[in-house]
Amino acid sequence: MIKHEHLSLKYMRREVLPTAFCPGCYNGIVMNALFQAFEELGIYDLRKYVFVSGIGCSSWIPSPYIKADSLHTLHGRAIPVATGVKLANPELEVIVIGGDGDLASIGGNHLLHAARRNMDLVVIMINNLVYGMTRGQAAPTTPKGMVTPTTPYGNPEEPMDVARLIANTNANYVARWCVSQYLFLKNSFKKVLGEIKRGFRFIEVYAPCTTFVIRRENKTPGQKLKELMNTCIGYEKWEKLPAEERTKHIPTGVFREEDKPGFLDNYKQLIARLKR
Amino acid sequence: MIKHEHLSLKYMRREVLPTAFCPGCYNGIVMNALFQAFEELGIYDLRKYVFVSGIGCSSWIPSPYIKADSLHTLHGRAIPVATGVKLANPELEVIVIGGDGDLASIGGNHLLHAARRNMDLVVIMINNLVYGMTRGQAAPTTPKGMVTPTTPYGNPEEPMDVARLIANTNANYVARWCVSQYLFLKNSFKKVLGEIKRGFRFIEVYAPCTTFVIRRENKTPGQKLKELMNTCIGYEKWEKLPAEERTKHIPTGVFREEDKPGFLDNYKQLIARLKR
Amino acid sequence: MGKTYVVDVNGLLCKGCGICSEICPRKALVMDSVNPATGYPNPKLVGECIGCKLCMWFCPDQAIVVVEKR
Amino acid sequence: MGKTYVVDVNGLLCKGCGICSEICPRKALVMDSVNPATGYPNPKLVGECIGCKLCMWFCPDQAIVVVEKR
Amino acid sequence: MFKIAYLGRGGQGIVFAATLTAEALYEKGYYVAQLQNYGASVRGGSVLGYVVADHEPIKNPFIEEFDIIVVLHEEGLKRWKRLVEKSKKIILDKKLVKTNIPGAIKAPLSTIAEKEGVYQALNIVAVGAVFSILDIEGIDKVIDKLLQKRKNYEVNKKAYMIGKRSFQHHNH
Amino acid sequence: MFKIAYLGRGGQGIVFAATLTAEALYEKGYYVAQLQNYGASVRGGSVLGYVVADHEPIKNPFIEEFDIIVVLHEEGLKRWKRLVEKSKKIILDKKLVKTNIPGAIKAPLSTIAEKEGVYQALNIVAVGAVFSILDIEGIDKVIDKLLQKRKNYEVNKKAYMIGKRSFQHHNH
Amino acid sequence: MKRMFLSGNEAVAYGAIDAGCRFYAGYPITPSSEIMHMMAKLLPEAGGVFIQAEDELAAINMIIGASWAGLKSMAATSGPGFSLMQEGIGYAVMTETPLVIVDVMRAGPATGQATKAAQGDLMQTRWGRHGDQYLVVLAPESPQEAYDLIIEAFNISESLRTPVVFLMDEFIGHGREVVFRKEPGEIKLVERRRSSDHEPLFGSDDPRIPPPMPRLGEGYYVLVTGSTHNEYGYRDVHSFETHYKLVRRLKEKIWGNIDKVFKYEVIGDPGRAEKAIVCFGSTCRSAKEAVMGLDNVLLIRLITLWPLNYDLLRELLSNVRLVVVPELSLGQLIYDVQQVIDSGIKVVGVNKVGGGVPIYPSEIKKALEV
Amino acid sequence: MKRMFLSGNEAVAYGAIDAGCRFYAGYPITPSSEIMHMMAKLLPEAGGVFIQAEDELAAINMIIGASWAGLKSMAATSGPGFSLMQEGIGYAVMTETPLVIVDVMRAGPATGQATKAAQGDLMQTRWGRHGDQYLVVLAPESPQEAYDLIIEAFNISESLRTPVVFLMDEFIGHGREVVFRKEPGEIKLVERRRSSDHEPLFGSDDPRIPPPMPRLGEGYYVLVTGSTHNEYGYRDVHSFETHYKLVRRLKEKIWGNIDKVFKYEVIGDPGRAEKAIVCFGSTCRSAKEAVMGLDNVLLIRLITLWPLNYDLLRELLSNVRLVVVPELSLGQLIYDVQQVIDSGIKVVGVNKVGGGVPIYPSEIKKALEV
Ligand SMILES: Cc1ncc(C[n+]2csc(CCOP(=O)(O)OP(=O)(O)O)c2C)c(N)n1
Ligand SMILES: Cc1ncc(C[n+]2csc(CCOP(=O)(O)OP(=O)(O)O)c2C)c(N)n1
Ligand code: SF4
Ligand code: SF4
Ligand code: SF4
Ligand code: SF4
Ligand code: SF4
Ligand code: SF4
Ligand SMILES: [Mg+2]
Ligand SMILES: [Mg+2]
Repeated sequence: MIKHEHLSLKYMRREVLPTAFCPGCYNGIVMNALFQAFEELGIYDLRKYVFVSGIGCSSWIPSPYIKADSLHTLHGRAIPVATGVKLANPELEVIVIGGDGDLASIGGNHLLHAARRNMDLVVIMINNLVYGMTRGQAAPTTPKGMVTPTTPYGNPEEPMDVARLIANTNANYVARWCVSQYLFLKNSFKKVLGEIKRGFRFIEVYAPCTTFVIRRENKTPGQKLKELMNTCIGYEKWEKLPAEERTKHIPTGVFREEDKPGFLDNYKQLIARLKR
Repeated sequence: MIKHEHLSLKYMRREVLPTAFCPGCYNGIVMNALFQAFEELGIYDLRKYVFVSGIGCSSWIPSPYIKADSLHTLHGRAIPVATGVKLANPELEVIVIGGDGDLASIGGNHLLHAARRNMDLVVIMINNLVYGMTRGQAAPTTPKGMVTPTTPYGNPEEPMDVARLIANTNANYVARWCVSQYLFLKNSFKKVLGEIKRGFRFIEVYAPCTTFVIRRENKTPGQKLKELMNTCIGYEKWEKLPAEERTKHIPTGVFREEDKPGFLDNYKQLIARLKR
Repeated sequence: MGKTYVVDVNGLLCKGCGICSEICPRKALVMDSVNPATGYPNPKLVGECIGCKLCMWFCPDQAIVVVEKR
Repeated sequence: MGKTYVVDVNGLLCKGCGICSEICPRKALVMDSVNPATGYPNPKLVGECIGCKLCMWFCPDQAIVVVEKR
Repeated sequence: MFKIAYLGRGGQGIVFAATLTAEALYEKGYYVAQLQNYGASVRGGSVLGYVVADHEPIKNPFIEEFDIIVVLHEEGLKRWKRLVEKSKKIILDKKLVKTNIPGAIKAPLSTIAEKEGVYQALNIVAVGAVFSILDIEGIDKVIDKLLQKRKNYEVNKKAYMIGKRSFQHHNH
Repeated sequence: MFKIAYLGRGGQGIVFAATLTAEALYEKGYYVAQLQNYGASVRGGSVLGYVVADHEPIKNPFIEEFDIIVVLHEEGLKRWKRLVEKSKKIILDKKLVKTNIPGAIKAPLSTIAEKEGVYQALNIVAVGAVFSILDIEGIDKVIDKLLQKRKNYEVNKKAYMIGKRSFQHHNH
Repeated sequence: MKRMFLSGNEAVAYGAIDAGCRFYAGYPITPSSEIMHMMAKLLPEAGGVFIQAEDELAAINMIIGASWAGLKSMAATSGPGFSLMQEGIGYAVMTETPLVIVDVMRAGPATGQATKAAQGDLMQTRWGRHGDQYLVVLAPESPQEAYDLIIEAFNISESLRTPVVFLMDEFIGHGREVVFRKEPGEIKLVERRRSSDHEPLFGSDDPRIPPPMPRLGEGYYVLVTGSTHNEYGYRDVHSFETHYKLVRRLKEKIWGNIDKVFKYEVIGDPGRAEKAIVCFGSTCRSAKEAVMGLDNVLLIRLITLWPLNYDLLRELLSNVRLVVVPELSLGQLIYDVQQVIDSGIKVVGVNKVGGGVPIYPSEIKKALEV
Repeated sequence: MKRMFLSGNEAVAYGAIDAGCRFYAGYPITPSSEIMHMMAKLLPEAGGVFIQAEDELAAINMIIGASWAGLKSMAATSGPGFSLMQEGIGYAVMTETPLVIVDVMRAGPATGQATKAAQGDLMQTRWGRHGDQYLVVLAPESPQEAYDLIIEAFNISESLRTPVVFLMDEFIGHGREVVFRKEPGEIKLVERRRSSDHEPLFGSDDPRIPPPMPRLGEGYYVLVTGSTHNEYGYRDVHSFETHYKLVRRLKEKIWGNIDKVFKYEVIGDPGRAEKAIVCFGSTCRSAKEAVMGLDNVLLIRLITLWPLNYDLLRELLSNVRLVVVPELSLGQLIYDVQQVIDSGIKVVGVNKVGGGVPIYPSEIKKALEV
């Protein structure tokens, strides 16, 4: 007997639930935070929101689960498609949701250039530390030394700190939160959906893959979640840690926050000159 | 009557000279600095050096002008090809030379990931502010507002500070010099060829295109060169300038310098474990 | 203060991941036996719920709802 | 210090860009008339060269060499 | 020639059941072909895994009829009903498969597995069930060897034995 | 029908010579086709630009013989010798083209241009030369109008006039 | 009608604007860049949007997004960029996204000769992408036709909800000719069918009728995916039925409308001709000169290169004993000719590529003399 | 010989190692990833190098670099990644770089059904790139043949200095079977011809003999370019002669060696057969079962899909009145069959794709009954 309903469900296509995500996959938690942000902003219908995603587990969040227009595009190409949508109809709020592989590996160039252009998009990157959909291979975010199917002797590569790289571009807003920092995450969503409404807004969510990261550590998703509550700390605090302690913690927080004109503002300004 | 010869010529394929570059193109100056670095290091033959380039005017420097093995690859793909060469034969010193469009626009993702991996390559990016080869369209380095064939109403995009972006990754060495800073540039080349011999070493050369930037400003390449001698200043000095003055100057210098293990060292270490 | 809560579980959405029961600060939820409709176990409220909603936020399958009893 | 220099120009490499003559701190180089072999003018030493080698470094076509006279 | 299939849902380890069956037969010297049809990785959807084994090299692994098929979840049956119906011996998990098929055996594999605390290894129970029918000389030893190479040996071993026994009870 | 070609080296403005010719004829009401064959942009290599003009629409712009071809650089001739030789009237710059072609006119276009200080507009000198042969009613006015729209009007105008005159001197 | 003097590239840009194109994303590449330059200029004047992408992967995907947002969209490129766009084009086929992609061909393979005309991308326009997929390929022969046909390309893309590849060569792209530009009233424009509430967006009973397409933001909760999907857009990556139904329909949408999209020109009398020329693009202009005055030669100029009406071609060629196929490549269209003729008939390719040299009428004439 | 139980993907990895492959760059994609996983494991043991690339563009270009540095190199992918690799493959053709690219086909277009077998990339293997270019395409029918044939693929790539595309489908890639792995002594390995001092590296008098290829660093001052080049590697982006000579040679290098590279299997008697099946890949295994006991049916299994010996095919099929072409696609090989048969002969495609369902023998049998 279901008497009450989860607040998220009104934003979801119920007919396709439960989701195809693994039991305990953190993607669903990110959805909760996002939907709660919408609810707290008083936005109950997403018909003016367009969600764009690439290929990967996290890319399935909008397609088909979010009840809104959604474009489930090619692997790595969500940002250019989203750019096309936004430029063609600036009335729409365009939100990209994707994985670390999708947005930072194969799609890294688009991420970089959209951030440089301060393109008017919200981008949510779920960093689960691996390629989940293709069964847990190393991603550019995989910690050095980690064993995965493509790094059987340990990962030789240094991982990418995506949020801090993007913070070093022209983007308006850049933050990172662990999935365990639910309230911060939700508030970050509120910030980019309700306050800073232009330019490039990037939120990285640190959310290790239940099946291919957490299970390999012989942990349950619940245990890991509790662990993350200690692992994830504010970056100011993190920076004060001794080097060795740093590697054991994830620095989180808002790395950049501005409200300068986005690409569309700049473009319109040039065109306006033409009309005069 | 030619009695004496330019030091650069011994490193060049004479049979194809003069180069196909426009009169006054700064690409030739970068070559001089590079060759002088080799000469000062006592390296007179480049048979153990492999040069890899993409497509663009600057990509023609090694192909065919440098007398060494050279791979003139596809637009944007010099870094992956160079990576393949280096990994397959670590004895070779592999040097990438390319344009801002080639390395930072279409090739931006490879640049980013090679830097993250601290891949054992030297990358020389000639930033001429435009796409020279295709007749002067905007590049990601083109100043905001500049008029080019693809930005007839002025460029709406913020340019990318490539050196400083890469300095924010895992690269061993990152510097930027104006072509006018000949001695600094030459010394930077000496540093990455003679001293720091591993990891990712990136040198950006600021060298506006004579035909599609300088001539559009109604200047001669000689005038512009003299102007650059004032425009280009050390970044510490630049940072102290008032905001408005900053836009008129180019911050140059060494942004990052380390000698930590490169990708190959890390890879070999993991494999060594396997052999034990 | 003195509020009491009900915890509703939607057995058709729950995938038995156990996050809710592990995250509950009061250890008020335990995993029940397999739900034949889905093949997964569901959580069951066995202790006192303080309405912190952690289980609800962190349930990845929107399967659990915490409501104040009126 | 009493040193004198010769400036050799390779007319077949020179593209007449004028960089050398503009960069020369002594204004010792001027552009000559068109070289029929190439269609470009070449620089010619008309003043006193102090051997700074700026022209040589900055000649993009490796067309100019500065040598100490012995 | 043996033609054995396992059918269920993503996450149930259907492919592993087929793998274990195939590898055991391979170890016994058979020519073996193992194929599977699954959805997006571990995430739900129907999964079919099957094995063809013979003393001769397998000419064509694409077969339309199985000797034995074990169905562990309704989800698989929904999709592969036609294929299931063509099979000679059909075993349906009593609890997890609703649909009935004439002539099929309903076996309480999952119920016993849960009761015995090896629910996670329901797939191995199914393998046990299959080999209780096939009864190949020395197969248990091979299976044991294969399971030893993997994680959770104890649970899997128990599950296999349960499969071998529990099914025999219900084998009509 | 007119078939006019300019041939030279990258950087000489060959394509612009053809463009100016074509646009002038277009303005005079002709159907015009203008094609070019050039290397990598402004950077050396041979460049061929040609124009076909007629009172009828141009059926096929791919022609093998020109009425007039002006060759401004050896580099172009090296590559297009066969094509040049087929042309009816061949004008070679006396100084910049070494190779001789039987029947060709050697004209000191570049020498005069340099002397007159319009060496940079040698291409326009060539256009002048062509129109001194073609002699189309009112073409000078059209050319003037077109040149006014561009940079360096003074130099270009002078170059055009030099071409018109200088060539007449040497027109045998 | 306005008389203009335009290169084929410029004509394409004007034609696109006149066809209602309001979004362009591109990356410079010789010999197509002038299309981009022109669009950069014209679009803002026409109220449209132009963006220079970071590469061709971005360009093709940007126009896909813009098309879903409701604008007619285009990208132009040349061989290397076209190769990079293949995955995106396949996505557009799968999602039934109307777009026009212009490929101005230069001599390949690889970087080849960037400023020299060629026709070597023909087969790639059809088969460059993975998986089974079908779209429409059009090829003009001149700047004037480039202008007229690009309008048609947009119309087809809108009416069939499909990407259309517009295939030109450098001769057309850079060749300048007199072009008559139409006035707004003189142009028949086709717009994609908008959605009604009840029709599914990814299925139709008659595969020849493409489903309607709403603009994003209209409240349809559109589900667009490049994965296999049912008629409502729901992903179904498991079932045979959904996949087969979808791909069959996508193929039939193109081939079933062959009567509408297959355009060609015939010169000569198929009944009397003993010889034939089959050609496309700028090469046909030399071919036309070659057949002038020859009444035993049939000239078939293909304007639509895909889908190809093989039956019609077979019929047209049924009486000839020699077919000449001039191509600025080593021979690709020749495969189509071989498809439709029987073994007795001689097929001769006139193949020439590189250096920016066209195939001259004399060369085609010579081949006809076999 | 070592008896193993391997999937086709694993067999490819073992075969590659045994063929001397010492460099792999790749990006994960279903259903090819296991090749990558296996190479990641095996290569370091064999003294080779493995790298996970940031995308498929990087992967293909990395193996090009490694090949020039002297290592036999490979990348594996599936449709979407294969589409992204096209430009790089064209570059490899142009620069005559030996490599092997494995494409494990899944159902397309676009993302399609990632875990389901298909054969829809056939035409793309031939024509996926811009410009005129030719390479070799091989397709095994089983894991055992995957193992044996990948060795052959490396040998061909080395002997012809060409990229070879190795085309499998998911059934072979994921299907596990008993595979006999050869011992080192049992394998005939071909190595690229090394340079002598006088031979040019990009030209040869006999186009069928590929020029020699030095390793980088050997002092040859190698000039490699994807632009048009003369036999010494100097770029020449202007002249017709250089371009035409180059592309003709590159084509002839492949087609002129058709006797060496064209592999096929015939079951039945071409003289007596009234009907024929033409097939490739895993589909042939059902076809073989279908023709068992039918002595009026000829089965032609194409192992080499490009270059295709059309003459041989024409001859083999010259007496039949019906040709059945089973394909896990809407029909691509069928174009080849149509190429070689005359209009009177009936060609029937058995086309089925999606859902991971194979074409069963019964379905082929039914088609033969027409
Ligand atoms: C061009 C291309 N290459 C590779 C793939 C295979 N692929 C699908 S999802 C994926 C990685 C997904 O990882 P990520 O983006 O991190 O998402 P996650 O599944 O981890 O949420 C890959 C490599 C593809 N679909 N397309
Ligand atoms: C895939 C692809 N896209 C586009 C081009 C066309 N193209 C050639 S060079 C170039 C830009 C060159 O700019 P840059 O790299 O900055 O070099 P520069 O000429 O300025 O030195 C472009 C866009 C190409 N060759 N390949
Ligand atoms: S594989 Fe990982 S990311 Fe993907 S659904 Fe499963 S737990 Fe989530
Ligand atoms: S276009 Fe610019 S970069 Fe290219 S050769 Fe000329 S001056 Fe140099
Ligand atoms: S967290 Fe949700 S899905 Fe997981 S066990 Fe609890 S109710 Fe079920
Ligand atoms: S609301 Fe808090 S206390 Fe109550 S069951 Fe959920 S987690 Fe436990
Ligand atoms: S060396 Fe110095 S002083 Fe002498 S000519 Fe050159 S620039 Fe002038
Ligand atoms: S700088 Fe060099 S090329 Fe330029 S004018 Fe002087 S000598 Fe000639
Ligand atoms: Mg991920
Ligand atoms: Mg540049």
